[in-house]
Amino acid sequence: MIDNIIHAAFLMTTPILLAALGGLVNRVAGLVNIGLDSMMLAGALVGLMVASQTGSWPAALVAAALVGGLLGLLMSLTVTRLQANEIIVGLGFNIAVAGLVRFFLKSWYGTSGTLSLPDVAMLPRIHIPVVADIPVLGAIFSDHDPLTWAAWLLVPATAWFLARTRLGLRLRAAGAAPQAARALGLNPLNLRDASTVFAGAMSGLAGAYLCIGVVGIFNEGITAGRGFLALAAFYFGRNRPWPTALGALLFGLFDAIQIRLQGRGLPAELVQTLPYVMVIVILTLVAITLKRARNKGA
Amino acid sequence: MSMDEFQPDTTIRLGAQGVTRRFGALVANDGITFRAHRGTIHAIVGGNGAGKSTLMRILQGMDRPDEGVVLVDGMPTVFFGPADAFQKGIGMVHQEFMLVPGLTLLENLVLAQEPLDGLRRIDRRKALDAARKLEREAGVTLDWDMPVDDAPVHVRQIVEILRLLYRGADVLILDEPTAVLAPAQVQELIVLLQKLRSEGRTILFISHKLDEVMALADEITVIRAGKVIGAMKTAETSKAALAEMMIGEILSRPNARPSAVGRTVLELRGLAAKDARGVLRLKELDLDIRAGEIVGIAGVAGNGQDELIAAVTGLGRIERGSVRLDGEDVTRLGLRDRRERGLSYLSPDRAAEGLCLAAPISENLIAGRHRAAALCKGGVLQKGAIRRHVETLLDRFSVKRASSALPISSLSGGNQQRVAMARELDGDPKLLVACQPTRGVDIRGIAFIHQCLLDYREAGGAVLVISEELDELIALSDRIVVLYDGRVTGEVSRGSAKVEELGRMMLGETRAEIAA
Amino acid sequence: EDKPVALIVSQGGLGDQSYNDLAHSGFLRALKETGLEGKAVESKEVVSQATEILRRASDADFGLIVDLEYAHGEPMLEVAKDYPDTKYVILNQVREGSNIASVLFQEQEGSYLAGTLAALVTTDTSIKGINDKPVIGVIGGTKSAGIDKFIAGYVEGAKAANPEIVVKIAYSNNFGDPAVGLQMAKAMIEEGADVIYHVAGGTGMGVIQAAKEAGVYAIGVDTDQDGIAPGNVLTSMVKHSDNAVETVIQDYAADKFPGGQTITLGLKENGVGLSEMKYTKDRIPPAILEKVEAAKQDILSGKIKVWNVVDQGYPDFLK
Amino acid sequence: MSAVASTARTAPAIGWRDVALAVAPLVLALVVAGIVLAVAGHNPLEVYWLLLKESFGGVKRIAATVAASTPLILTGLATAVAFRSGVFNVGVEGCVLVGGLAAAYVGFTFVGLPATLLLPFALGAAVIAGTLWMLVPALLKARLDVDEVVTTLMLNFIAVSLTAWLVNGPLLAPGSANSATPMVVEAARLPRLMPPSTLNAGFLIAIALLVLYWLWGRGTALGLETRLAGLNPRFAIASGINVPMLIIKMMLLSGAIGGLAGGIQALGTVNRFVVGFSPGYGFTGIAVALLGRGSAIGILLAALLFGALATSGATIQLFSDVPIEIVNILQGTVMIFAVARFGWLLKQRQGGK
Ligand SMILES: Nc1ncnc2c1ncn2[C@@H]1O[C@H](COP(=O)(O)OP(=O)(O)OP(=O)(O)O)[C@@H](O)[C@H]1O
Ligand SMILES: Nc1ncnc2c1ncn2[C@@H]1O[C@H](COP(=O)(O)OP(=O)(O)OP(=O)(O)O)[C@@H](O)[C@H]1O
Ligand SMILES: [Mg+2]
Ligand SMILES: [Mg+2]
Repeated sequence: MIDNIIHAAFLMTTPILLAALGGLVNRVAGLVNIGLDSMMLAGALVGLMVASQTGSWPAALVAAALVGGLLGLLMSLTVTRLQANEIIVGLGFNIAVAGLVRFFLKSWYGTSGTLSLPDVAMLPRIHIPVVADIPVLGAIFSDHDPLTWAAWLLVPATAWFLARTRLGLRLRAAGAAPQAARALGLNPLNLRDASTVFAGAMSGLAGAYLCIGVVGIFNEGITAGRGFLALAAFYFGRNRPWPTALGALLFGLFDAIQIRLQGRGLPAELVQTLPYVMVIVILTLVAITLKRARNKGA
Repeated sequence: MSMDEFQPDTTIRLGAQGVTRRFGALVANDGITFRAHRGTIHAIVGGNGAGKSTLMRILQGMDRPDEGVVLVDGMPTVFFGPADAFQKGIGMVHQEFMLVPGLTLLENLVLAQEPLDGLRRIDRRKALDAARKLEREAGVTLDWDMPVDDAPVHVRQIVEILRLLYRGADVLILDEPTAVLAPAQVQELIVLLQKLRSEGRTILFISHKLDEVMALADEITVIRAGKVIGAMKTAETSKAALAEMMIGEILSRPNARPSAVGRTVLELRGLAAKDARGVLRLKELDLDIRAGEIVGIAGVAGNGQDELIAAVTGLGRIERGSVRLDGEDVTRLGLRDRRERGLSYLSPDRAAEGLCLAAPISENLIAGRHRAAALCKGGVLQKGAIRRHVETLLDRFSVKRASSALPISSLSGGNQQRVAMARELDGDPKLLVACQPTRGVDIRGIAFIHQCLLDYREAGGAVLVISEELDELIALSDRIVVLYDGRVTGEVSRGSAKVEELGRMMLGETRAEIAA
Repeated sequence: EDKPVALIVSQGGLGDQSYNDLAHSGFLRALKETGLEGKAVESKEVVSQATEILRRASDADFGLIVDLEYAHGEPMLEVAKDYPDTKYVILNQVREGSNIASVLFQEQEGSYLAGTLAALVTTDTSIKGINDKPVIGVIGGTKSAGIDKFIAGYVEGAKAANPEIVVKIAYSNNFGDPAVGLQMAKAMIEEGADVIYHVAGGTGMGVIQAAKEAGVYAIGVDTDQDGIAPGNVLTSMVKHSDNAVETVIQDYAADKFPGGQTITLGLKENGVGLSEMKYTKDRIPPAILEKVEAAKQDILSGKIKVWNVVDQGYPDFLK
Repeated sequence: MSAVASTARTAPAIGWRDVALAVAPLVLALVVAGIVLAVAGHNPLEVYWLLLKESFGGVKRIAATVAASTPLILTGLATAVAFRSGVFNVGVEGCVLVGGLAAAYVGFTFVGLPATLLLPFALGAAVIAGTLWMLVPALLKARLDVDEVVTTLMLNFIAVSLTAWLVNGPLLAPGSANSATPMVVEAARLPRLMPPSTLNAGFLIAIALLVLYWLWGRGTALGLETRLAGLNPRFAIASGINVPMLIIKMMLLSGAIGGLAGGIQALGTVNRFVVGFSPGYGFTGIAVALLGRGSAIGILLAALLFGALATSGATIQLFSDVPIEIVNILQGTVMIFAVARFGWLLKQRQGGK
């Protein structure tokens, strides 16, 4: 039971985590990305198509990342170059891309809503012999797909990237003080664009994960607002990778739990709110402890 | 003049040829021509809004002229952005700080030219070595891992300068670098700049403080209202002459007529307070201010001034002690309630706290007092009354403006400060806490603001002045209280105060020790 | 009649892999057969724009308006009065009016059979992938009487076949999220369920996927979904709303519009029922199939009256 | 957050050049969507003409458009009020839901009361519900500085499930196949302005609020304080404005208006609460507020724009083969480009600032 919950939790976390890390970098560089959902959706569709066409999941992931990144670039340019408000542009992308995807499905495959293709190459599961049999550890480490591993490895990687690398430093500068960055001869706008492309690529992967990591089919509703959960996650983490990952994991974990709590007396609808309630509760507790600490400090 | 008649003069490291820059109707730079020779310190002086910063931004490639060209090594040059200017060895320390918050000093130092190691990571060791080397050259020592946000202003100042050296700039443009520094720190900076000059670097130096200019500069260019009024060698001119050129008139020194001191308005007892990071900065401070007197606080930044301000205004929490305002205990009250009881507060940080730059001049002027019966009935603002009130105030404080409906960011520094002052003196408060009242303000502005404070005192007001300008404190204060390490280490009354003596007290010596 | 026909698609729109798509396919078929003009209308605001859309269609003189949106019941009453010459069709509810035809489905009857089959199968370990635990599951797209109508029938049928049966019930809260469907099915499979019925449109695709991965059985809904994962979809509870739409349009074209009448589509009318189980029939012991057939006969003969949540509210076994 | 800053600013006086700059983006949006249309084999001009006819061609259509924009005016307003004080409230959607349910509940429960009592009572219930829904995030933001974006976003999801549960259990209309409350009684329905159109008195309420907002923004002490707090909280505090209290007030007000939007929708248009009650009015409201640059007139125009797209988007399907997704693409592109600025096209360099 507990093992299953843990394993499921990680499964549900991966897409949110991927998108959240992208959005985090994006925000650090000074752009709040509400359009993650649209990039996820595009990534999901393209991922599935390529996975079925080529029969190779790496190719699918690359394609998904590319299309996501492309959307990211378009979005970024409208924000940085046309000085459009990032929030509306994000909302607009969510609507427009959803429309485009439906349009594409109809005109290309003549189907609407759902697309299931033959011999889709699904993500393999990495089975770790000995560990797999250890109770909790097994569930945590064994039988996950490469993308889940990648997502979690990307957490420290992102932290390291932002803290230690040249680009990371410059992204932070572009976000925190564009004028200063400019005065030093950097180009904040280009940096911002780069970060949005990254966010797009990550969201694209997140989408692909839903399609070829979880189920072998595409549905126009497959992102189910996970882009917004990702947004919540990096706001929750206040732009720090580990807390952000924790936020994403909260969603995944409590989603896994709520699924199993259903049909145990409590009304399904109320059980479904568990992840969202928990996020608020935890944020509040954190804030209270912080305040306590501060009041002691000064 | 056209290009073909133009023969490059390579002794000119950096200069401008007929540079004009317009902002809408306003001509900030109007055909400016000047030359800074290699290995010299060249001062640019002029009133607020004369166009100094605009010109400098152009010289550093941050901005492009509408007409005219920049001269580099005598050659007409067009910059494509600051990176370009850095390429040609030109760097600038801007008037408003240009450090990135959230980054450490070290990160700020190497930003945009980070040393990389094999793994293409930023090589912390190389960076630190470079930093240490620069430290030695500059004769300072810094905690490089400190986040910028925690660093005191003079440290930030130095980091900005070192950053230019790190980038290999041999032309340093410094826009009002001393505006935010305490006397001791100004001295350090002057020494540093002279050292850099001796190494053959060229320095463009902007300041409203003519003493510094006279002490430091080899040549001086005076700008007024965007035009060059004159250029001369320092030796050939004098403070008075400069002042007259800058503002086109001779100022009468503000004079403090003796005034009757009345009841105690502010009474601080056993005050102790911590700073944001929980360090005890203010230790057992007692202080009284009576009606009709100006008390100045002298001290090197970081000796408890900020905490004192926070404690008196109620913006910060205190550990121990009590605050009485006009006899009433207000220790437990916040700024809001204290303002209602006659407190008035002129913030040291004009841009971030003292004014709301995006809001219209008029709203900045009435903010906080907008609920006063005269201006607001039943929650509804009385437009007519407000307009009249605003215009009268603006005229009384002779604020130069296109319209009081424009955002206050459209005013020059000096004019902005006048607005802030006007608001705080409006509705005759009992106590005015004036912090750095003339920071970044030109001599005309300074004279005006000082006069305002003295008039207010004569009218029976009580003033607490916190300033890093000793001259200012001496000119204004009936008593100067020296703050050192969170305690009062000395007090000097009007007339008997001398700059060097104060300077030593600020470093912890008591009067007795100095006398001995 | 030769005036054009309008089909108003309900919330969730086309592509829901169930209700809307099915009706739409019937709509298109009918247009081809009758040669009538016709348009389908989708809108995110279909609920709030109910009367506006209905009136616009009536004004633009469409002769027949087939409305799939449940919330359009009352608005249709209001509009239909003002346009006596226009014909209206509403589904899943009965609305009075000489120019309104109501179509009711007895999904509970088909679901009852699905439940019976599932309950009988789940303990028969002779069938590949089946454990001896008397545990089955059902996943609804959303918690609503319309969905619980299916679920109640399923549970009732299961209990009738095996009083000991445990039926796991869960709701995905989303008709288009296969990922969640898969997770929910997995959770049930962990707890021993080896037959899982889905009433969740696109989300159900995930349920079928899970059954395929775990080598157990899913039960499809609305259309014959047996082919989606041959051998892992035990059967499908087919609901011929496409036929329903098709027939009313044909009747309308032939001037035989059943105005004021209520068309009921249950087992008897062959409006609902189980698929022919192309890929699984031969795995199931004949005894079981006979029992299911028997239950069907009892329903047809009226011996069994299956509980209808919409009319009768929630039964005790669902509370 | 930049979005807040950009809207917190009061709209400057509008000149002709601004108008040109404001129209350019819309044109671009139409061009982009036009390309998609052309690819899809539709004649863009015909489609646009049809859209125009279906949204503004004739009294009935205009009424429909205005009716559709009523909830958007209110949600836009609700969002703008919060933005003014520097709070990025994305939780209006939730308020719409709880408000709508509250109004519907009163509307079908207290059937005895006369319209003069029942209507205000029902609307009042909606307002209160919306206000209370914002209470938690407001307090968390003002007292503990908990990020409002997360809390309000989460509350949206919670509101969806909570209302779904209520209308499916306790408040379910007997004999109903999908989660819906009973219809509200006649007495509880907002009078229609031009029957048979669903355009109802709610629109007048929305306009009235819009006017109040306009006056409030420029003419009242609270409006001034809100704007200053939104532009520069430190300054506001130093000037003796009680910013935390202000934030609470504004978030509650935002919630109240959001709730009212739901109430008006429930009592004026849908006449009940039903799952799928709001097609995301709250989120469109964000776009409306930002697109309208937080100004009263701007909000009105933006709401009308989206209202028009919503109505005509649905009905053009009756007269063309343009599918809904094309309409969505159009909506999206309009949103995206409508906020684009083309100032940089007419070479206009900002100096140091
Ligand atoms: N950003 C701006 N936009 C529009 N007008 C401006 C802007 N900045 C300044 N002005 C106007 O240009 C005029 C010149 O300003 P300037 O700073 O030269 O005044 P000043 O004489 O220097 O005053 P002070 O010495 O007190 O600073 C002022 O009236 C000011 O209102
Ligand atoms: N980006 C801008 N837009 C509009 N006006 C500007 C801009 N930058 C500067 N100005 C105006 O141009 C004039 C010159 O400004 P500048 O900052 O160069 O003056 P300054 O000599 O540096 O004054 P100070 O001594 O206060 O720094 C001022 O009136 C200023 O307000
Ligand atoms: Mg200036
Ligand atoms: Mg300047």
